[in-house]
Amino acid sequence: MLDEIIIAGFGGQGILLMGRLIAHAGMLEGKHVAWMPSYGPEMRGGTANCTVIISSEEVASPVVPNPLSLIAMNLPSLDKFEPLVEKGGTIIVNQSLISRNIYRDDVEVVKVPANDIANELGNLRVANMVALGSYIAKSKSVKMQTVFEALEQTLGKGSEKIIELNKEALKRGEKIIIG
Amino acid sequence: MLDEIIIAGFGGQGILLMGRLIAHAGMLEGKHVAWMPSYGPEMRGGTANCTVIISSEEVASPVVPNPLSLIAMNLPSLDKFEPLVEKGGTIIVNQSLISRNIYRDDVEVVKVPANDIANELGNLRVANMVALGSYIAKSKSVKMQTVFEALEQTLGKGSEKIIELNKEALKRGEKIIIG
Amino acid sequence: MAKIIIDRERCKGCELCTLICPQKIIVMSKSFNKKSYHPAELMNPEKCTGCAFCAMTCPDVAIEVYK
Amino acid sequence: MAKIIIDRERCKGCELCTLICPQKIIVMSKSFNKKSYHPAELMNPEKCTGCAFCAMTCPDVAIEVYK
Amino acid sequence: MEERLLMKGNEAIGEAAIHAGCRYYFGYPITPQSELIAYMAKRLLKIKGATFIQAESEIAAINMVYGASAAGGRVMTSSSSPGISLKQEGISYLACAELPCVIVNIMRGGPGLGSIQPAQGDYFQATKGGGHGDYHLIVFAPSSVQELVDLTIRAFSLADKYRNPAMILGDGLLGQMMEPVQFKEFDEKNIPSKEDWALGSSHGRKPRRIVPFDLDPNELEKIVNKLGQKYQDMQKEVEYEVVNIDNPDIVIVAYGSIARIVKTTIQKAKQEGINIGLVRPITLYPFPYAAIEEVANKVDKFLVTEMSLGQMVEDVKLAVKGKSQVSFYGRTGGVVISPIEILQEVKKLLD
Amino acid sequence: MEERLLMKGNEAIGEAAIHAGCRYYFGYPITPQSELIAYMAKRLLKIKGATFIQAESEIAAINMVYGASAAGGRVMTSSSSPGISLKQEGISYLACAELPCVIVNIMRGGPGLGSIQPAQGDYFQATKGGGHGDYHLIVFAPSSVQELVDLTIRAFSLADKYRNPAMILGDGLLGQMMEPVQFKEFDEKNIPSKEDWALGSSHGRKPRRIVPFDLDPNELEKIVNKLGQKYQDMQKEVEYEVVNIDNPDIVIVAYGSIARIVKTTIQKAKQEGINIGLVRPITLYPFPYAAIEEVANKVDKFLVTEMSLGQMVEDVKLAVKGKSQVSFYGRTGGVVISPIEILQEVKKLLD
Amino acid sequence: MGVKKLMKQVFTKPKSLTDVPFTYCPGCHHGIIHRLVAEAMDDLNIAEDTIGIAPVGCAVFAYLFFECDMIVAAHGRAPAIATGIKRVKPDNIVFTYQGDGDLASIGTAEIVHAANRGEKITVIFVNNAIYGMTGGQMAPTTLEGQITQTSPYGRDSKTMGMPIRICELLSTLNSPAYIARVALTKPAYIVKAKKAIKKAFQYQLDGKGFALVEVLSTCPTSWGLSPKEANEWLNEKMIPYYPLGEFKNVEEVS
Amino acid sequence: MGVKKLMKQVFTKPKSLTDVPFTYCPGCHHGIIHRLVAEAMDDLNIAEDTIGIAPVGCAVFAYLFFECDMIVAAHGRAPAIATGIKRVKPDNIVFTYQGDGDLASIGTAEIVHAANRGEKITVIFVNNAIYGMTGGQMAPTTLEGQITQTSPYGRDSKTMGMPIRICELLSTLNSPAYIARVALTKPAYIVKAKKAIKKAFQYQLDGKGFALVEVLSTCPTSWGLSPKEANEWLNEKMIPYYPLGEFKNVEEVS
Ligand SMILES: Cc1ncc(C[n+]2csc(CCOP(=O)(O)OP(=O)(O)O)c2C)c(N)n1
Ligand SMILES: Cc1ncc(C[n+]2csc(CCOP(=O)(O)OP(=O)(O)O)c2C)c(N)n1
Ligand code: SF4
Ligand code: SF4
Ligand code: SF4
Ligand code: SF4
Ligand code: SF4
Ligand code: SF4
Ligand SMILES: [Mg+2]
Ligand SMILES: [Mg+2]
Repeated sequence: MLDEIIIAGFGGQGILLMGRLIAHAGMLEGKHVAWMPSYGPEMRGGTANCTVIISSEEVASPVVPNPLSLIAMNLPSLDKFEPLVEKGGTIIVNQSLISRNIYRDDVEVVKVPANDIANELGNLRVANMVALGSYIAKSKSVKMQTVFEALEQTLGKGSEKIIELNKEALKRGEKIIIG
Repeated sequence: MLDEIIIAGFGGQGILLMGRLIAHAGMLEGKHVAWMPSYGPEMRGGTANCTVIISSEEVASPVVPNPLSLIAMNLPSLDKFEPLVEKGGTIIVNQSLISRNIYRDDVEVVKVPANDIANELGNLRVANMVALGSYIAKSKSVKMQTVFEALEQTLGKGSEKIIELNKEALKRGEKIIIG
Repeated sequence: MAKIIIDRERCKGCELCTLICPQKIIVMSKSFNKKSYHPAELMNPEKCTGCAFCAMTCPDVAIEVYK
Repeated sequence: MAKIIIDRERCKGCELCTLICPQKIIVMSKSFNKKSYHPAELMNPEKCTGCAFCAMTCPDVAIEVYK
Repeated sequence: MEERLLMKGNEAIGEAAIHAGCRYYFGYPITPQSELIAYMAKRLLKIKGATFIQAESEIAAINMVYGASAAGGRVMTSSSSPGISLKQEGISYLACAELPCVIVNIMRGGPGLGSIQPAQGDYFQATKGGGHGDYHLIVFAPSSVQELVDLTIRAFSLADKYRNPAMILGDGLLGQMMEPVQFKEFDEKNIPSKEDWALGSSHGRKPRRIVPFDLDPNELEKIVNKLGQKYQDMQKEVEYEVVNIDNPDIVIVAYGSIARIVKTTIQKAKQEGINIGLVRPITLYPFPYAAIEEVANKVDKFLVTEMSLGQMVEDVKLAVKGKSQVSFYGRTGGVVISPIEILQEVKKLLD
Repeated sequence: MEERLLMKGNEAIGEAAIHAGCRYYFGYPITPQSELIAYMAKRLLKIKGATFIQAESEIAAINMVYGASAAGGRVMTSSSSPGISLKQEGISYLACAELPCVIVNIMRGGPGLGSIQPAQGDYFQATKGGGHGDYHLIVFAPSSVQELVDLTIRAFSLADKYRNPAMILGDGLLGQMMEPVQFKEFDEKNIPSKEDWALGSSHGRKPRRIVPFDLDPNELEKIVNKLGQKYQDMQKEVEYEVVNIDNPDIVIVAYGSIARIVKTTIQKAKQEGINIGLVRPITLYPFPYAAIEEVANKVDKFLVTEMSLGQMVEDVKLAVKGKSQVSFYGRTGGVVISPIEILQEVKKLLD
Repeated sequence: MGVKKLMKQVFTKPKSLTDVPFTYCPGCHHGIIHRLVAEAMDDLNIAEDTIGIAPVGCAVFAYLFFECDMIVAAHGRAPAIATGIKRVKPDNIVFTYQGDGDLASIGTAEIVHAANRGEKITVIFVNNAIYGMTGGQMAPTTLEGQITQTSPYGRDSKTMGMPIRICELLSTLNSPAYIARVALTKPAYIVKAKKAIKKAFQYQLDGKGFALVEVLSTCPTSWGLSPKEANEWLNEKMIPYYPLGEFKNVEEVS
Repeated sequence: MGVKKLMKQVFTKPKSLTDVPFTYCPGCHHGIIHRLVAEAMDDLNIAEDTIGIAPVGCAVFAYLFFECDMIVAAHGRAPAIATGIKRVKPDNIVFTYQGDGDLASIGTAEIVHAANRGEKITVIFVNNAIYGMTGGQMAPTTLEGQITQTSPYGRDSKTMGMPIRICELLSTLNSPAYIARVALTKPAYIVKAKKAIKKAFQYQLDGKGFALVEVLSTCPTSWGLSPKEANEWLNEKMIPYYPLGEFKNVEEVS
């Protein structure tokens, strides 16, 4: 079992956290994981992205030129990474911000209206969790339950409300896949 | 023809100039020369010294561990360098400031009452030139006339009086040797 | 009569022009520009005095003023 | 009665003590010390007031004062 | 303590330092190591008696380290390439005065302002001495976040053992990435006492002097020779990893983040029937000359891969002594070499 | 102009620079090069349009050089070991921005504050790069006052030719000694125009930018590769002197002031029937690898002598490629090696 | 756009700015300051004779934005570089653009001594009370109690000192010809800032000597505030500690 | 010496000085300053808890002279080193001894920021208007028109600036607790100097904060004057430009 994911979007969209949660959950499940962010001033108004590797073996190179999965949270990110996805890979698209279709026909595409659902939940900030939920459900690289755990450990005591909201969002994303 | 000289004395005694004049004169006579000073804060109240090499061949090492000639202008300098002089070498001693005898019996010794003569000439500062005069006369490594020339070129126009005084002192030093 | 022109693509949606405009006639668009910002838009152009406060304040030199 | 003792070997012959002494009773020796300086010497010890100006001024801490 | 934690490389270094008893940190922000200085601020400002200072410059920081170390503190500073260049005078002083400390360099693209992406262009500076005079740092080249932890702890220990600055030579990739790490039990009692040489109160003993110079060349030579002897002694601390070294077609020598990328290359090559060995120096100073020479007795092709124009390649050649052919493949400017381009290079060489 | 003048090494460098059209000097005092800064003050403050500034620090000085060079000035700075360490960031920037200049290092004993006597402990720093990232200086190692003059003039010319900083690597012995020197006619017309790249007024042309970085690794890599190509091109500028190389019992490799001491050793050895050869690198970067390798094909014993714990010895080993045995003899701390101790070392090796 | 023809353009991008869009965050004052510098260059018609020096900091990209010769400095060293340039090209106009980390921390020695030498350069000093570029660490100008990456519990004046007032400090020197502090949070302030910046260039043109304008600036990103809140914070917190005004104005430097 | 027994010793070498004779030139004030520092240490009985930092400069040998723990700093960096020491050993007394090249030129950033952080250290700043150690080059404090190795035609304020007054400059900062300038050319001055130096240590003992005493000092060697002439020159030229007195004296640092 192995997944190599690139998650990309806009600076404020909580991209890095999405990646951290996958990696954290992977770790909790005893897998080998590595997480690598883009960094530097490009974040300002540009795209932020991160790479996550989950593997049953030790992670050698943490650099992923061609991901198996892509979560594209906005248009510039899709433009940048769509061509790089491995044949047969998966692209999760934030339909709320990306109206265009996917050019690639050799990948699986999942469209998630992440912002719209987040809006429904009353907080735009959890759009990332909606998309993440869909990814988890689709890829099964980690269990949703472990992601919840990772979420709790990351946000910690005193953030119960936010954690609940995030879980809700994750579940809404999951629902898109498993109905 | 070759001489390797160490000149040593007190900070304000004009030690470095003595060496420069020998080197300069050597150059004017078409010889190979090198001059090397001691440097650094040791000069303050300590001993100043310099090394001069005059040679018919290119000067290889400018460092002289064992000089053929030593001009010792004060006691600490004699103490320091006396043991280093080559067998058969020459030591010029400033008798005015050094009352002790020379321990070495394998070198030639010339005693010059440099300060006393300088005092007679009305300027203590030319004690160095007196000793230099004796050295030149003794070693014949350069001609006195060339030293005069070097002196003129070094001190330059406008210093006629000082040049004359220095020449006078050089001659007085010469006289000690050639009588 | 005065008028401002906002460069939709240069605008970064900082809202500073909307705050400074004495006429309160600049508002933020609901739509995104290419860089995913909500750009500012002139509402009620007829009220514009051409005071250029908005342009002076705009950190992205996205506003031109005509009078 | 007062007295100063000058450490002949520490003295560097700077003459500052001779200048500062209100009694003008310090002079420079004609002889050299081991470092080839002419050290300062107390002349007319009976005039010394023990004011210690010389010692305060001496950069080489070469003077002790007794009273 | 043996719990696995998901940590960013930069933060893992910081936690490892504190774990190892480091209570003094002086640094200046620079990408891609700024998380480390922020981490030290967050942690040390909450520990009583500990000190965190954002210095006015890298130069001030290294000199604060000099002072803190002289006073017996377990102390660290960190920066990235241009900032490390500014510390060179101070590093040379630390080495001369035999003051232990840990210096972290999270390398980025150079020269000049360069870029902020990962690179390995500071190998010469770290291993040969970017400062003036004869001295060496103990240089560690971790290649995972766990190694950042383990080698940071070891760096403090060797720095104290030899009274010499030690360097963690990482890069932006290691500093920025997250991996699970574990912290082994650390007994602060293992930190050697500095009471016999550090500055402090002199009640009942003679005053001490820490003097990184002697105007008498013969005296200074004694100091330098003592350093020289120390560098000889240090050779026994050499560490390296070998992979697949029994009968390879070619051996790659690589350190730090690139070494793990080479491991992917090795896996991919195996699928194509190519047998690649790896020697990964874990200490860059001392360098594993003997280990590489031994390999050179059996293998006649070496490839050195670095994120530079080629620096460690000189040490590999020195080790190999003309016995094997040594080739080089590098990328610069912050470009991270991919496993596939290394494989292509290997194929070229085996053709 | 062809008159012989008795000049101190430090002053000779200054006069040579001015002779070569250098009109801008920025420096900071340090022994044993302070006569050079004083000389530049005396001369440049009297030349209209010229600039002499005693900068607030070595760092300010090297950055003033950066600015002056960017504006098209022929510019120099100088210092000694600790001061050169402080310039490392600036040097790396100059190299990245491809700005020509001449940097003089009159080495003294190190590390740390060290001593002020002659030493050669900054070889690695000068030739491998004490600053961060991939770059090289063109490094000259004069061994007489006349060569200080000739190589200073050449340093300016090569710096301009390659748009790269060049270094004069001397030591306290060369800086302080006096020897007769001659100044050959110099035609200022030979100074290449910088109108095509230097900053200034942009009337009628597009604005220019001198930018020592690119946050895009692929772009920065292009810059670094261009530098790499330049270093390849520079190899042809290698200079060295060989003495008595036909059938020697042993070959000594030495540079700078020590090389002239070796010449005395050679004379003394001849008297004892020992035949010593000498290879003296005049450029340390580029290093005469090929020349030394050629000698290694004929001679099986090399001795490297340096006033250090052994630095150039690595380059000699790289050149020799295991074909000959390479030994080292060094003194440090400011101790100048004597001809006789070298001879003794040779005898030991020949036994 | 037909309207353009009929109406007079009363405000547009100055010619001394290139067309490259700024890389700054939304609401960041760096952009306003760039515009004012460019306007000053336009007004004095000096762009073609100007050489600008970009710092390391968010404004490292300034070399892309000004329509004049530009060079990027090592962090903090712009005043030394400006010195080198100005001495080689005394007839050109030379300015540095520096952040508060750059000028008031690592570059302290360089700014003090360039000012003291009276170098005929213009310094635009952007005080945003933080290190923007590197993600929000404490600057020497960070306010007491202000939370940053490296003062996570607020700047503690006991161990980190109080914010440094650069204008006041440099005004103790003899040589500077012009030193002023301005802000940009109100149109009236912007007008004054513009005047100060123009004067700082005019004094160089006139050979009067060293001129520095400190501009109080926002960093919404590192302050964790919206652009609007950032402006308010600047008004309420920064201006009281950093009084606006001219600190030195030597009509004739002897 | 029988007289010794009968009389009271009213002046002798302080205990906090070693027996090593000073390496300074005849008439150089470094020696007086050393003695005053040692006397302050004696008076406060702190030598055994004091750590001193010698600069690079003529006083590099200070480590030989003080009877307390000592360390030699890199040129200009003593305040940073003092910071490191004091933070590790807050109960020790830490002082730096720095020349004007050291403190006011290469070490500008370090002294400004140590002062601004309010480090609880004592700084003895020896202003002799020149670089003594390296043979007499211009210092930031060199007077206008003064001839040095690097201002061979006199310091030209047009291109080299006017001398920097460090006390005045540092007094613009909030944190320093004590800043004073003293001289040694008259017994009365020496008494005041002694008081100031003692206070600068006392304030550290009391935890009040950063204290600096600038001592106007002679360099007969590099000035090319006899010790007597040097004292006169200091009185006539330096004191008018560098006024003596206390510039900052914070009884209680908050
Ligand atoms: C020698 C060196 N040290 C540190 C850095 C990292 N660095 C880049 S910009 C910067 C500070 C930026 O702050 P400021 O000068 O206030 O500018 P701002 O981004 O706030 O406008 C730092 C520390 C560097 N590039 N070089
Ligand atoms: C980095 C560095 N730069 C320069 C020097 C050379 N240097 C030694 S002391 C000194 C200045 C001495 O002047 P000052 O600080 O005024 O002390 P003084 O000797 O006058 O008491 C200099 C420039 C050095 N040792 N290190
Ligand atoms: S010009 Fe004045 S009135 Fe018109 S939109 Fe701008 S701020 Fe408002
Ligand atoms: S001020 Fe400028 S960038 Fe900000 S919202 Fe208005 S037009 Fe857009
Ligand atoms: S104690 Fe006073 S009176 Fe006595 S010698 Fe000294 S200065 Fe003169
Ligand atoms: S002041 Fe001191 S050193 Fe100077 S002459 Fe008097 S006793 Fe000697
Ligand atoms: S980080 Fe701050 S200073 Fe930098 S561009 Fe963004 S808002 Fe402006
Ligand atoms: S050179 Fe000047 S400062 Fe140094 S010891 Fe001599 S007189 Fe004193
Ligand atoms: Mg800032
Ligand atoms: Mg001084």
